[in-house]
Formats: sequence, C-alpha cells, structure tokens
Amino acid sequence: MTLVGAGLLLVSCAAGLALLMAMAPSARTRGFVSGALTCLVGLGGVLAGSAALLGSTWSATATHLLPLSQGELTVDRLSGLFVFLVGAVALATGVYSMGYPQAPRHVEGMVQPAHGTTSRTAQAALPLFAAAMVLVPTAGNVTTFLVLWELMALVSLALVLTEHRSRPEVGQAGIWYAAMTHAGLVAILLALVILSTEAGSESFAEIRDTAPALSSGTQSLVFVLSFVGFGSKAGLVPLHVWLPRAHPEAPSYVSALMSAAMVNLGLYGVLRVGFDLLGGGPRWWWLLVLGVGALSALYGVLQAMAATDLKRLLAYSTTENLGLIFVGVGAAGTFAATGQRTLAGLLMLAAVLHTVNHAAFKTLLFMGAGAVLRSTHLRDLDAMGGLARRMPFTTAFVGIGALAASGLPPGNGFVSEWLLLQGLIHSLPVSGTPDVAVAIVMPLAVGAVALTAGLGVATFVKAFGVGFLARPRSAEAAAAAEVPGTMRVGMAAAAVACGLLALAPLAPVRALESVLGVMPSIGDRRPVQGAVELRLSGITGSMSPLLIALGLAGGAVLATVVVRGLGSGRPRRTALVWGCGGTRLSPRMQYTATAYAEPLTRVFDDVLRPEHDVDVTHYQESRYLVESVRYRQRVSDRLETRLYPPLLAAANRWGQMARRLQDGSVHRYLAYGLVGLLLVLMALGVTA
Amino acid sequence: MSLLGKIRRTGRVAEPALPPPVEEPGQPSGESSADIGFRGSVQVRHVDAGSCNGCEIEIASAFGPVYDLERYGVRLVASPRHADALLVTGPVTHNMRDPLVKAYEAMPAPKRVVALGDCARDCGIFADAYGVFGAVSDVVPVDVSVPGCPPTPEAIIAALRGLSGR
Amino acid sequence: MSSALYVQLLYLVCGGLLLSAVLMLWRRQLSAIIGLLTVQGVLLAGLAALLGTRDGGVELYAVAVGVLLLKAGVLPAVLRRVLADSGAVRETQPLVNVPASLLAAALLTLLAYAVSRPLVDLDPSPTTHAVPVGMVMVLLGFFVLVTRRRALSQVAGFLLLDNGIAATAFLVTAGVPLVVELAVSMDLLLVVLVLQVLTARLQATFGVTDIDELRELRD
Amino acid sequence: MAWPVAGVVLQVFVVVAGAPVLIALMRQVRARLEGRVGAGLSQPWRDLRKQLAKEPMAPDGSTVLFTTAPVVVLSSALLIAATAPFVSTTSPLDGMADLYAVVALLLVGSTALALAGLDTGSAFGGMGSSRTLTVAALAEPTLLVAGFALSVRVGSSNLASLVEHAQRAPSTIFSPATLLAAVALWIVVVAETGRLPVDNPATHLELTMIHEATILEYAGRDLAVVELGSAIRLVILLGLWGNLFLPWGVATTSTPGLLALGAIVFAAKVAVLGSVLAASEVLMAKWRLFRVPELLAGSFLFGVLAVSSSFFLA
Repeated sequence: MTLVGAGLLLVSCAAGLALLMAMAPSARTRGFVSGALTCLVGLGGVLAGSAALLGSTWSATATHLLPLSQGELTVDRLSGLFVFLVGAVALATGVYSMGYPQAPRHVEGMVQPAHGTTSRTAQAALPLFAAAMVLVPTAGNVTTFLVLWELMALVSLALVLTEHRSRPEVGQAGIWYAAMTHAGLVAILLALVILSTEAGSESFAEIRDTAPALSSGTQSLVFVLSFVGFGSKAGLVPLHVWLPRAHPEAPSYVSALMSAAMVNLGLYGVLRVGFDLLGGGPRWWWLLVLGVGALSALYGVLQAMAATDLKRLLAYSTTENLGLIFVGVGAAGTFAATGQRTLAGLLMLAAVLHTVNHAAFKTLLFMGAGAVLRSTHLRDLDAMGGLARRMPFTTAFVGIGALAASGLPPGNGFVSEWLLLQGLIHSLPVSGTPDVAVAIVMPLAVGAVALTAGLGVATFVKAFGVGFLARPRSAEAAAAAEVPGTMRVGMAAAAVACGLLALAPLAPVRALESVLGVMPSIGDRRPVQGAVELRLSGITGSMSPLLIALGLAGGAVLATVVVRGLGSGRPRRTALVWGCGGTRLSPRMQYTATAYAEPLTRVFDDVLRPEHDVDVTHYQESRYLVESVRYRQRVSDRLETRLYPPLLAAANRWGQMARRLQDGSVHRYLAYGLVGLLLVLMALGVTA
Repeated sequence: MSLLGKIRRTGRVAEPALPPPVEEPGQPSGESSADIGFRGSVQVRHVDAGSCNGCEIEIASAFGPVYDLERYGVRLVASPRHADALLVTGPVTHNMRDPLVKAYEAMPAPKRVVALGDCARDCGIFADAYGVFGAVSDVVPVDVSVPGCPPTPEAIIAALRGLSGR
Repeated sequence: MSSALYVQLLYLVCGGLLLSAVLMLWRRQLSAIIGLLTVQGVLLAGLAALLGTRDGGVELYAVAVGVLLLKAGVLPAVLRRVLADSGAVRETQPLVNVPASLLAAALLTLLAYAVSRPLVDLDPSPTTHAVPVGMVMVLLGFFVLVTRRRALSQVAGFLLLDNGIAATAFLVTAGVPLVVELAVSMDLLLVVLVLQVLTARLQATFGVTDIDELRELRD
Repeated sequence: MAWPVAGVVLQVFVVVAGAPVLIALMRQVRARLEGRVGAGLSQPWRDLRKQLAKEPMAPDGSTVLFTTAPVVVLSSALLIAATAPFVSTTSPLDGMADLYAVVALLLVGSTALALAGLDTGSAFGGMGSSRTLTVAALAEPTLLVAGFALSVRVGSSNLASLVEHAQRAPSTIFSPATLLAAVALWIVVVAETGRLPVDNPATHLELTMIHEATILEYAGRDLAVVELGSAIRLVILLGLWGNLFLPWGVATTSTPGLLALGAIVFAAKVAVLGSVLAASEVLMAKWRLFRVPELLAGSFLFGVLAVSSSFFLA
C-alpha cells in the first residue's frame, strides 16, 4: 500500500466521518469538526498528490461497487498534480472555515445577516465536497469518473444553497448553477460514452491504447463535446454565467473551493481527454481552444474591471485566468500537433504553472473577501474603504493576493504570465516565412494576453485601493474588526504559498515538468533550466523573479537610507486632505469603484453596454436649484442577457409541448413504461 | 509649419535679467534664502483671497515671456503641498478666510507667506467693506508684503527673488 | 544597384505605402488625407521606377512618370479644388469610430497576408513577398468606401483602392503594360471628375456633402 | 568581471544624475521656443535639494502604502537602470530581466503611485490614479506586440541581444518592421511618460491632470523621491527607445574607453530625443482623455503591422 493509497484512504475515511459528524448535537462543535475533517481530506490529498507527482503510481479496482461496471482508481502524475492542488486548497479552506460561521446578530436595532451556516447538511457537505474533488482526478474509468463528477456537482450545489434562508438571491444562483453544471455533465457524459463505446472499453488505460485507431470524425466529436462540458466547469465564455452568480452567493470558503479547486478540474478533463486519451489530435482543436481561451480572458477581465461587487469581480477574474490558462493549453496543443515540442512544452508548463498560481491567489482572495464580508457585511466596493487600519492582517493578505492576481513582479502570477508570453513570442521562426495560421493567431494572442494583463492591473488596483485604503465610505466599513485566528491562519497559509511560488518558482516547475510526460504529444523534456534565473532551454530568454524581488527590496532600502541621510530629519506631519480649501470634505467624496472604472468602461462601451440612470431632484421653489443628483450605473453580463433568453424560451416551449404527454392518468403513464420497454426489446431483437 | 516660422521670427522676447536682489527689499525679517533653506528654488501657490484681479494680471505678466520670473527659480504650482510660498492677493473676505487658513496649513514647513498688493497688506480701498474680514496678516502670518495697487511686475519679481535668493 | 540595396529600398517603399494607407484611415482632416494620397502617388511612382531599374525597361520609367504626374499631381489638385468648393474640412462622424476601424485595419492586414500567401508561393521572390501590401491597400480602400460619409473621403477611398490594385499589379507582374496602365489612369481621372461634379451638385442641393443625403433622392 | 560591474555603476550614475538635467533641458527647450530664458539646467537639482530639506506630510487616514509608494517607484526605476543596456550590453545582471520584465517593472512603478493616489482619499488622487491606469492598461498591448515584432527576428526578448543584433545588422533598422515598431513605441513612450497630447506635465488645473493629480498630496522628501523617480522613468523610456532603434555607441565589450564613449553617446541620444519631445509639445495641444484610446489603438495597429510586415517585408 503506497503513500498515494494511504492518502486517498485518509480522504475517504474523513469523508465517511463527515456523515457521522452530522449527528453531533452542538452546532459549534459540528462547525469545528467539519473544518477539521476538510483539513484531513486536504492533508490526504496533499500526501497522495505529492507522492504521485514524485512518480509513484497507484491503482485499485473495486468490482461490484458500481452496477454494470467497477470502481477503478488510477493515479498518475497528471492526476497527482490536481489531487495535490485540490488537497492544498482544501487544507487552507478547512482551517479558514472553522472560524467563519456567524449567527445573525442584532446590532442597534438592525439585524445583521448570518454568515456560513449551522445546518447539518452544509456542514457535512463541506468535507464531502473536498473529498469528491480530490477523488475525481483519480478515476480510472468512465463510470467512476462520471459518478464522482456528479457527486461533486451535487454536493457543491448543496453548499451553494447554504445561505438560502437568509437571502432569496441564493436560490436563483443555485438554479443557474444546477442548470449549467448539468448541461455540462450531459456533454461530458455523451463524449465519454461515445468514446468508450467506440474504443470498446471504458477503462482509461485501454481507451488510451485503442483511441488513436478511431476515425478522426469520432475523435473530433468526442473532443468538442468534452471541451464544451469541461469548459462550462472551467467557466469559459460563453458558459461562464454560473460563476458570477454562484460565487458571490455561496459562503466564501465554498467560493474559494469552487473557484480555486473545482474549475481546475475542467482543465484536468480537457488535458486528460485531449492530450492523454486522444493523444494530441489535429491542430484545429487547439486553435479552437486558444480562441475560446483568449475570448474568455478578455471578456472576464473586462467584466471584472467594471464589477463593483468584490466577489463578483473575483468570479470574473477566475474566468479571465482560466482563459489565460487555456490560451497556453491551446497554443501548446497547436505546436504539439506540428511537432514543435520545445514550444509546446514551454507553453504547457506556463499553463499548468499558472493553474497552480491561480489556485493559490484565488483561494487567498476569496478568503479575504469572506473576511471582509463577515466583519462588514459588505460586498459592494463602493461602500468599503479604510479597512487597512481596521483589518491589518486581512489587508496584508489580500494585498499579496492582489499583487499576484495582477501579474506584476514580484508576484507569482507574473512568473507564469512571463513564461506564457515567452512561449507566444517565440512561436514565429527567426528566418523564413511562418505558417499562415500561426502568423495570424499569435500576434493577436499576444495582444489579447497583453490587454488582459493591463486591465487586470487596473482591476486589482481598484479592488484593493478602493476596498481597503483611505477612509471608510460607510458605517459598516467604519465598524469593521479583524477576523478570528483560524481564518487568519487559513489566509496566511495561502499567502505563504503565493510567496514561495513567487520567489522560488523552480521547485514547482521541476515537479510540473514531470507532469508533461503524461501527455505523449508533448513529452517530458525540461523547458526551463537554471537555478536562480529561469533559463528557457532551446530558446534564448531568461528572467529571475528572486533577483527582481531582491533588487526591488534592496533599491527601496537604499533609497530610504540615502533620502533620510540627505534630508533634514523632520518628522512626517499628518494633515487634512487638500480639497482646494474646501470646508466640508467627507469620505463620501472619495473616488468609488464605479468612478474608478468609468474611463475604461467608457472606452469599452461597445462590449459592456453599461446602463446609466441619472435622476435630479430640484427644490420646489425653483428648478434651477438642485437638491440632489442620483447616478446609478449597472453593467450587466451582455453574453448572458443576449444569449440565454432565447435558449430558455425554447426550453419553455419544449416544456409546454411535453405537458401534453401528461394528463394525470396513471394508466397512461404505465403505458408509456410498457411501450418504452417493448421498443427497447425490439431494438435489441433487430440488432442482435 | 507657420507656427515654427513665427517662433523663429519672434525670437527671444525676455528682457535682460534684472540685477540680483540686495537683502533689503521686502525682507523685514532680514533672513536670507539660505537660512530658510530654499537656496535658489521657490515654488509658489497663489491664493486669490478676494482680489479685484488687478494683481493677478500683474502676476501673469511677471511669469510671462517678457519678465520671465521662472528664470530666477520661481515656479507656480498647483498644490500647496508642493509649495514653499503662499502668494496671497486681495483683502481676505469672510468666505475666503477658512480656505486661506486651510491652504496655509496644507503647506509643509519651512513656508513663507507673501501678501501682494495694498489690499493684502491693509485691505486697501476695500477697508471696512461688509464682505471683508481683514488683511492677510489678520489670518496667517505674513513674511513679505509687496505694496502697490497693483504692484509692478518688477516689485513682484524683487519680492520672490528675495525668497529664492537668485 | 546592388540587389541587397534594391530589396531594402523596395521594402521601404512598400512600408511607406502601407503606412500612408493606414494613416488615411486614421486621419479625419480631409486636407491631410489628400496630402497622404499625394505621398502615396509619389511612392507608387518610386515603386515603378525601382522595378524599372531592376528590369532596365524604358516602359516602366514611362509608367512611373505617368503615375507621378497623375496621382501626385493632377488628382490631388482636383481634390483640393473640390475641398475648397465644399466647406467640409474634416470627416465628422465616420460610420465606424476611429479606434474600432483601426483595430479592423489590423485584422484586415493579417487577412491580406493570409489570402495573398498562395500568390507569393507561385514564385517566391523579394518582389512577390511584398504583394500583401497591395492587398492591404485594396482592403483598406474598400473599408474607407464603406465607412466614410463625406463624398470626398469616398473619392479618397476609391483612389486608395486603385493605388492598391496598381501596387499589386506592379509587384506581381512587374508592371502592367503601359497602355493598360494609362487607360486605367485615364478613366480613373474621369471618375474623379464625375465625383467632383457630384460633390458640387450635392453641395448645391443639400448644402452638405454627406452622401447619406442621397437617400432623399429615392422618393 | 570588474569592468562590467563598473559599467553597471556608471550606467546607474549616468541615469540618476542625468534625469533631473533632462527635465531641465526639456523645460529649457520649451522656454526658448516661447521666447523666454528659462531657469537653467541645474534648477531641478536645486528643487530636489530644497524638497529633501522640507517636512514630509501624509493626509489624514492614509496608510503606510502612501509613504512607501515613492520609494517603490524609485527602486523599480533604479532596478531597470541597473539591468537594461543603456551604456553597455555587458551588465552581469542582464539575465535577470528581459524586455517584458522591464515593461512589468515600469508598470510596478505606475501601480504603486496609483495605489498611493487612492490612499490619499482625495478625489483628485483617485481621478489621477484611475486615469494613469487607464492609459497604462491601453498602452500594454502596443508595448508587448511591438516588443514581439522586435524580438521575432532576433529570436529573443533579451534587451542586450536585441541591441547587439541591431548593431551587427544595421540594415534591419531600416526595414519597415523596425520603423513601424519605432513609431508604435514612440507613441507609447509619450503616453507612459505623461507628455502632450496625452497629459500636460505643466498644467495647474487638477481636472486636466493625470500624473500630477496622483502626487498632489506629496510634500517634502516624499515629493523629491517621486519627482526623481518619474524623471528616471523618462530617461529609461527615452533611453530604451534610443538604444533599440539607434543602437550605435552602446559598449558591447566593457573596456574603460568604450564605457566612457557609451555613457557620452547615451547622454547625447537621450538629450536629443528629449529636446525633440519638448519641441513637439510646443506644437500640439492636449487631447480629450477619450481621444487617447484612438491614439493607443493606432499605436497597437502599428505594432501589429510591424509584426506582420516583419514576415512579409523582411
């Protein structure tokens, strides 16, 4: 029994205990235990994952566990990576979730809503959710995969609905989430069933051997279907609509788990099916992936830039980052298809490294948003501000996360974005004429990535600067207080992870390079060499995050010392903000998030189409004297408002038609059953 | 381009530099720019505390091409935080009193106040007008005051050069 | 002249053509657009002359001179007169705003590169490699025709289109026969004169030179 | 090993000492064109000396970020001054930052100031910060795509090898690709350094400010650091442009003579470019903020043209 097995056993045991735990009487203990169990799941995941990443493989089969099939688990390096990721995220969120729940409180008359929950279901669901996510990548055959996938979907749905009692929107979000995730499931189901029937076996190992023999039509059908399904889970445009609804409404630790861990499983699916089972495939698959990725990145970052709800902003930023990751994957596949393995390896490495980075900082950021929400009951950036003085730890952690998310040095996001850009800019040959498709796609891809990066900076400066700096814009923000220790520990863990990834990226890179070996069309070569500097192999290019960080710090120290030495040591005086001598400056006069995003929103008017309404109330004495002016701006998700209503209308029409079938007579329903049975038997008789 | 031609034809319009300041004019305190620590650079924030804009016109021409006050290291700035000298014109009206104080407090030490024109010194012709609170020295400590209604650009230049020491 | 220098010059001229075409899309000042057309005419003549130096044919020099006279001399002069007559100094609101049309131009360039690849592959030589430039000019000319309102910018777009065709012809076949080139240029001149009359009439009838006003003639 | 290090030190020294002088030079050019005499080349140094002695201030309610931002701006600029090839291409630090890392470092500086602007809690600060990042975000695609165009033929985005390649094959400089990239990057330099027509460095009207508005609250030594930092950024951007498109004179082997020559040539280049920039400013007016995207879209187009023509016109 290897370490992998032990880890996975630990995961399952913890999940089992979660069910028992639900019987514990006191809500507090339940909350604590559920957090602890989630940590256990995470621990198991980390153990199993790291062991698998180091190369130990493991597989187990449980016959008779599933009808008409058997439970089959196989762990290779690829699944190891994702098991590890999910485990790490679960570990941090588990600790965090212990302190999160908060009963509704009555403060000066007004009741403040509850956070988290004390309901048995939700508390039991948390470890189960983590366990399901850890186990999905270990599935060794189609049925097991689908069962675990559906388990994950259902449990997460239960978690999204946690707070439905306190807020009605939650129910709405739950419906959207359920609909989208099951639409995705249908696509995946179709894809995998077609694949397994055509390949004549449902075990991944055998599919891997027989799949290359399949007709290219079948392969493409399978790939496109699975891309749709996994893409919806990964929150790619236009199937992203569930993210900005579910993430804000779910409790923040659940949002963290979903946004940092679950979406990655969409990526896992695409890698597993596209690169492993189907072994690469033609180039247009990956150009498609690249295109969708670029669109998702741009659309996600534009919506995030315009969003004023902190958690909605983070949800859209997930779409953005997954978009960047899929740009990398798509480009890697494109070059793998034409046998340029060096480039393919580099780009794939960039993609998986960015996955890891994104998992780290998105966990951190959602925890931070949760901390703010818990202590101020605010998600609206326009009402925040001044939290830096009231919640110093949370602010520091969120600052680290925001730095990473904006892809600036010395953050960890920068490393992977740099690798991605290096891969893209070296895609054209130094001499001679390049391939047409590459020559057209790559400049546009670079432009898209660059614009995404630029807007990402603006987005997170807005989120951090408006939300945490300067003076509070509302009573709630002014009354904020630091959150309990367990939550801080959870955030600190994620922050440390970000720091390590930023300063010493080579250790994770070494581990990730071994993952590439699982994908035959890419092969395990080392795209990156070097100790302190990241040196690209086969391409001249190098960059050293550690030295850059040290240089920045050293320069800062040097500058401070010199300036202090030269200047007269006058102490810094705190004075009122300069308002052109204005006498009645109030914190409400600070720039809000809406105002901050206004110029960019106006530049991208054609994409965002914000709805403004201004109402001016005059004094009744004279309409030349303005009593108050009220300005509201709403940026709705245009893809959602344009694309989905027709679909829903169509679905309704089908529903209306279907109603004719049911008129309440039991006999008729039974007759349907009989007819169905007869049809099946006939079909069998004909085919056999 | 026609503009370039005009520039070439016009050439230099600034008059030759005036003789460097002797410590006397407008320097009651008698401190030199080195004592204050300005040493050849003065950034000026101008506040119109209720002036008739006569002084403003003279300030504009002092900074204009002909007199070119900038050549002596004097520059107008937008924010009192960047400023060393507060250039106040006009009598201080009731409404401008608080803003003037705020502007003075917003300036980092060491700072100097220049009261420009008769109105700034002693309310001039606006003395005892109902809207007038008082002279600048009634609101903020004045270091240099420039007489005249309005003061000539030469006077303004002399006062500010006294501060910059160039 | 040495072949390396020849190639360098050729590509510089082509780059200049590309630049002038793009700037015509960018600038809204009608006088500036006419100026760009003049520059383009000169560059086109230069291109012809350059090819002439390589082939040593007198014909191409003649074409170059003709192109220079017509496209850098006559046509701009005519256009300036039109401009003087119609008060319109700038393309007020194009149907597609400028940033969008600039991005569209970027896409058109890449498209032009893609579609002219087969042509280039027929016989890859420094000259044919530059064919995409002509293609870009054609596409941008069409784009200007589609998105601009003023009659004068329409003419400009039309001329850009024609310059593009000429450039492509030069680059692909090292110059169309002299007669053809002259014929084309002549009826081009005719078209421009007609459009000038049209503009004058528009001016007289509607007081503006916005061709959208022509809708009014329908009923 | 000794001389390359000396090269780095020399380079940093030239950049830091020269930055305020460049500002003075540009003001001087402007003054002369306006028929004035101007304050002289040493005026910015006088200003800095004075501001260092003055009392720093922080607006009520601001955090530590406000006081650290100036230092971050300065240190990011210093880091670039030490790594990028300005005087010599033989910097031992060369491998730690390539074109894209340098771009990112510049963005770090702007971001720090943008956060500080928000941290002041004044509407001006917020406005300036939002506008700064609007311009920076829209300039990013041009920067990277033009950089793409430059690095395609060299096969590397390492600044030193870009410069050396251009020195080895001067003919590539006159290829359409390089010229288009030069135009695109010039527009970006103008936008990033906040010069006309994007931003007016001499304005006194808060509502028309971009860069000035974010630093409106700084005083004393903080202000001195910010001013020096942004001056160095100007030198860096002009210097990078100059060395990428006029690579002559940059020392490729660090011998004392070549280093000295490199320093002189670099100073001359930056001075000329700065004067051109200042002279062009006299001839144009500031644009509306919402026409700036037009400019940047144009520069992006030039970037794409540069990339595409790098494989059909070269």
